[in-house]
Amino acid sequence: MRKLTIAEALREAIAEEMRRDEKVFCIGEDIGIEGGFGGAFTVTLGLSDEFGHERILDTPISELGTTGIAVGAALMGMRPIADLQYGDFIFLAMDQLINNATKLRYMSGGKLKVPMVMRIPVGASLRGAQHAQSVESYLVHAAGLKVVCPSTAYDAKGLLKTAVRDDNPVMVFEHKLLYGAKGRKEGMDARGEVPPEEYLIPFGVAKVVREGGDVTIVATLRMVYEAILAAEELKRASISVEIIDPRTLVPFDWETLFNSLKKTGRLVIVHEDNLTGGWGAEVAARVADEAIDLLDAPIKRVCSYDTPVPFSPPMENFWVPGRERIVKTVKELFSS
Amino acid sequence: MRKLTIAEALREAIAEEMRRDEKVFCIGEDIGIEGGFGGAFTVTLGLSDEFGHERILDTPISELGTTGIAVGAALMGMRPIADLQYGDFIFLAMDQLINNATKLRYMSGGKLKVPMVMRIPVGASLRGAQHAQSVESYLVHAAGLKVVCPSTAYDAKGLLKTAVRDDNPVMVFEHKLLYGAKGRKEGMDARGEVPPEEYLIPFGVAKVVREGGDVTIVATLRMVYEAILAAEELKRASISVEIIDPRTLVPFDWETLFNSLKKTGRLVIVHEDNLTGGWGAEVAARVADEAIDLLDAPIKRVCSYDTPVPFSPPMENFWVPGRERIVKTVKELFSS
Amino acid sequence: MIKIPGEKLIWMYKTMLKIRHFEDKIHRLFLEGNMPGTIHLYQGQEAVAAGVCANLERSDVITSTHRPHGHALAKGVAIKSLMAELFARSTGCCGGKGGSMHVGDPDVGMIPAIAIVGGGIPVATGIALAFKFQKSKRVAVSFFGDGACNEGSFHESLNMGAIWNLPVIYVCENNLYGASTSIRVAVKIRDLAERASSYGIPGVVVDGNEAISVYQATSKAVERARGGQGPTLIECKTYRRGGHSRSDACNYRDKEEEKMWLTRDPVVILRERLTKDGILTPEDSKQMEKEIEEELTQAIHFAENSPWPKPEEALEQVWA
Amino acid sequence: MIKIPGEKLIWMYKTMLKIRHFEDKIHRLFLEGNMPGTIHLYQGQEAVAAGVCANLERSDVITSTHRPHGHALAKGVAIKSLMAELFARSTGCCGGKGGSMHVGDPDVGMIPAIAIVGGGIPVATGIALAFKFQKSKRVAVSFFGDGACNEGSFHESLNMGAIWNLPVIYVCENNLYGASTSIRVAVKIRDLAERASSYGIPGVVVDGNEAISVYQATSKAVERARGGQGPTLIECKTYRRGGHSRSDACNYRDKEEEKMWLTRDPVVILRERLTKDGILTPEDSKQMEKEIEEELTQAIHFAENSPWPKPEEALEQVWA
Ligand SMILES: Cc1ncc(C[n+]2csc(CCOP(=O)(O)OP(=O)(O)O)c2C)c(N)n1
Ligand SMILES: Cc1ncc(C[n+]2csc(CCOP(=O)(O)OP(=O)(O)O)c2C)c(N)n1
Ligand SMILES: [Mg+2]
Ligand SMILES: [Mg+2]
Repeated sequence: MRKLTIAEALREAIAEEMRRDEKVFCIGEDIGIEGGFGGAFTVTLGLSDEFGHERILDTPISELGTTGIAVGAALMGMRPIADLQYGDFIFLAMDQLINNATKLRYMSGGKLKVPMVMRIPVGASLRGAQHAQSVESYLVHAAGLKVVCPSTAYDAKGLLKTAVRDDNPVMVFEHKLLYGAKGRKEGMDARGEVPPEEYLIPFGVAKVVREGGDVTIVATLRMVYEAILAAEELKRASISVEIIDPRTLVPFDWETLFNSLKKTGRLVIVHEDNLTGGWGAEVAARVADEAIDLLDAPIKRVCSYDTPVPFSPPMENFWVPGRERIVKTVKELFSS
Repeated sequence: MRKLTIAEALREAIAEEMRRDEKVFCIGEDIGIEGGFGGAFTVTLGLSDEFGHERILDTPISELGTTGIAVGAALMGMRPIADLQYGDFIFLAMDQLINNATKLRYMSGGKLKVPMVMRIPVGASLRGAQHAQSVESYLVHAAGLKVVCPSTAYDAKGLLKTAVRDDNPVMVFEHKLLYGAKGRKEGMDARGEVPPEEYLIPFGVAKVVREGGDVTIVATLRMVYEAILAAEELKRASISVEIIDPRTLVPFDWETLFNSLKKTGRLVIVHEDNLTGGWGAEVAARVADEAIDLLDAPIKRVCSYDTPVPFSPPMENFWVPGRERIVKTVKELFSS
Repeated sequence: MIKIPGEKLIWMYKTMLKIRHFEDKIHRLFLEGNMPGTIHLYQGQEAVAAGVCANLERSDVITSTHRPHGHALAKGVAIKSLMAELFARSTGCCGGKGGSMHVGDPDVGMIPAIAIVGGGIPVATGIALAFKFQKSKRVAVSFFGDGACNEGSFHESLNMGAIWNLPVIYVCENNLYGASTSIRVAVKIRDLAERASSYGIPGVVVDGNEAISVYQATSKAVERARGGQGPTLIECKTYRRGGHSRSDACNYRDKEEEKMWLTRDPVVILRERLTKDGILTPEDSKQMEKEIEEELTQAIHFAENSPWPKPEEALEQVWA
Repeated sequence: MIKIPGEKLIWMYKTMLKIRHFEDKIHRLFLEGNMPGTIHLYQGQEAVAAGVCANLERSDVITSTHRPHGHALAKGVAIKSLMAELFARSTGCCGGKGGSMHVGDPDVGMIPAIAIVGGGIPVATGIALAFKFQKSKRVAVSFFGDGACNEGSFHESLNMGAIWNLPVIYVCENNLYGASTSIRVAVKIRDLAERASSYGIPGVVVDGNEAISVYQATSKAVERARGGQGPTLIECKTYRRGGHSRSDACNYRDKEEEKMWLTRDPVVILRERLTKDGILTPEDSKQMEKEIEEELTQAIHFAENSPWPKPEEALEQVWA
């Protein structure tokens, strides 16, 4: 079957949805300029050729305003896909997301809806403290947003299409190092098979990336690949790892997780967002509430440290959770 | 000893610090206008008489700008105390807090510091969805901020003074229903004894509000009072409750919590911020990692629901975690 | 100058009267403890809501602020459902979920009011973008205060409304104060409408206590908007007759200034004008007031006898 | 017109030359894979950094953007420590924590560059507020691009700078594009300096490729600022000689426009002017270039031979 990068898969999802429904449009900085980049990561490259500049709408640099504009357009039945360029800029747009997008339906007594998508690139990639943050956890906490984190081209396409059709605000997180072809980092070939036929992936259905019986690792985005590398290494130490990629953080597929824990009794959560108050805490807390009896060991989290993202490669490498920290953490669970 | 409301205690703390150090100043909307309100909750009322309008600096309605101005002034050695009027407006200011206040020291290789305080009123008080949110958890997740949540007049004064002297950005959360004299809600007399002599309260030292042996409740702000009411009721059911008010969420006093769990083996976390991804998840996750052996029961959280804050009293009352839900949750821990 | 049809003038007058009586009543009910929460009243600014909305169709859409009752009444939100919302009942226009600061009704073209200062301006701009996409002739109107003009959202929105020629009208109700803060200390310019030039759109200043002036300016702006010529910023100079919220005694306002403005009552100004022009008789006005009072009495009765929302309803209507 | 002392002119020229050579070198090193991350280069805009900073004291403070190398060199950040930062070494001006987008050095009056578009404008305003509090004569300067003028932070900051008469200078480097987006589609006005009128402060347009014009305008603005008369917005019309970042080929730029601007090289313009005025000889210039090249070689040597930060240093310098 043909292989696509995540960027290509997302582009295809957008194009298909725009063809299907004329209410769908894209809005963002540098997304459709002739001779430009197609967004910071080429996702919308070429789309204005087919859909024109009205539906691939380039904006000034005004994140708060454009987010509010997306909200307003969605209220009137449009289906905006807003491109945030870098997740770090979400802090400029949060008022419109949290005070309006999540609340206008509620405040209207259920009369309105806000069917908008925001695409949010995250992850450290040697760009320093303000173009590197993983910001999923803030939006997991903001009640009323759905949160999507695809780690493969197949998932990216199917989940983005579902996001566009969802009647609620949906935040789609995309990892910068996963967009392109392979080779940016060891073990991270996010290029994958994508069938030419249309398909959708429902929210709230986790994927068991790898089956195993000794320990469950929950990971998203780039961390799925680090977990796979760790699992290979742990296999050599005779530890069998089950890897779950929840794919959507809101809604979260608790059933798949709890079923896995029934087998393994051990849980390690891995995310690139920083430790304290990250979404891994929520996963741990739910398990410690609803499934604590399944546990044979403490719940571990392998996350980035509670610091800004450092620039220099040795520090960034250390900061981003990786195979070694995962291996070490898992092994500790078996040594005590 | 004389009794003060929290508003009075905070006002006294600000005045003392401003007298002590001329680098301290207040900045915010409606804080010092002649004939005005002294901020939305009277905390700065009258202070411009003593300190003048330059040091009690009224601003236009520009949260992002004023927060950035506070950051800039702090970089040059001033010690701004920014008043946010309502916690809900934090979403406009987050870029300056998270992208600048927490990072400029780091990015400067340790040369700079950002000694600013932000005072942030939170809590539902019948004002509807956009003047009611508890937003502590967002800032707990933002690495590089200290997070303070005083529940009594004594703590409010001592902690705010410490905040002003801290060389880092400190977020001080104040609950709207606790500012005034008693009577706004049953059991909530936040008026308390405050010695006239100067004192400071260090960060990271929890307060055991009530000792008990069967279950540990961790709660902040208004929830401390709900926990006390619940404890009274549970006492009648022969359940002895220990209540811990961490007072600062960052840094967090894990030792006091773990020591309590050694006695009780049971943990219930109560906060008004909504459940998913709230700071309670972090507390649960840490315990499930570092102290899981101390647990005799699942970790429970009693939090507001994952919805916007509803306006109508029956709904708001239901939404805010209160004595009944706490009692019910604790009892469940003993019935299984 | 557009000639305003008689029935429009009467509609404006009646709308202003309705707002005035509504707000006066609410104020009393609030002080008597019948209503939970807080309120921001609109007395003194009636000419703005009425003068603007007289130009709008039901299908046009407005955004509003923490001070939304007047906009709601002028845009046609049913008085009963408005009253019930303030009484926090399930029959309220937001089902009791919104309260005073969030009243609205999408069915008549009012988004629930957005109480974050400036927060409605981008939303209205987005609504206008949808209208442009949909090739409809509808327009969006954003009401906001002088205080909102210093928010980033104002700046970003007006610029985008301008560059895309969106059918949106930005109505700044400059009542000279943002809460206790005088606009004179919040900006260094005389007229907020001057800011339109930063975006390359027309900015006009009108006497916001003169319904007819507001109408005229809006009429032109609506024509521009419907004609695809883009947005207009209209600054209406006006004044709150009362406090910012609840029991504010306005001690921060200059007493001379207050006196001057209070004599310029927009309801009286329009009444005198219409009477002079022979469009309205004192009897007509009396009759209107009577009808309004009756409607209000009924609305209060309706609200007071409406059920409270069930606590668990708090969990509904989050997700579509 | 202020008469500019000869040594200032020479300083400006040398600074511009230094920036040009530095950026050209960096570009090559980057393409050869010697530097991690991304870069935004400053060639073409040298007259702005030099013309502005020639008016500043070491104790004055600037904020900068994602395109900060020129500002850093002009404000006096040591070339070695700048180079080492780009090489991500522990001897870099940010200890390797910042990288290209965050270079700075508080010791010479440069806050680490803020790469959030518009994010430095409020910070500079706050710095100026501190200076006012401290009754010092220092001034703050915020450099930002044309794109930043559409951010809410621009609007809110200029307004507050204005109302409090702060000693801050807002320098907009209008290089006609924000990334790939032409300012012509991002705003509907001709000059961004027009926006100053929204805040009641002076706005001036200068040829940003003419160091002398930039100097003159800044000189006046600094005088105003130090004299307590408040901020100025200076729009410098200029042009990037290269791409927005890394290997951008600028296919979105009109080739005619590009050609026109590329002939207007700010380094050449100043060189010719100074030569004509007899302040500089071709030999002087050659000598300067030689010195700069030597300094650069040394800086690269220094950087390449500097240690990498230890991984665990990532955990330090979060808390004061
Ligand atoms: C973003 C934000 N900041 C502050 C407030 C608190 N607040 C509510 S109304 C108000 C004054 C608004 O002034 P203006 O825009 O002139 O409207 P007016 O009250 O005069 O109608 C303030 C500061 C708010 N609701 N939202
Ligand atoms: C808030 C924010 N939005 C978007 C970006 C991504 N970005 C980086 S540079 C740039 C263009 C900036 O244009 P301008 O302000 O004109 O500066 P120039 O690059 O031309 O120097 C953009 C969109 C960013 N860094 N910050
Ligand atoms: Mg006002
Ligand atoms: Mg530019």
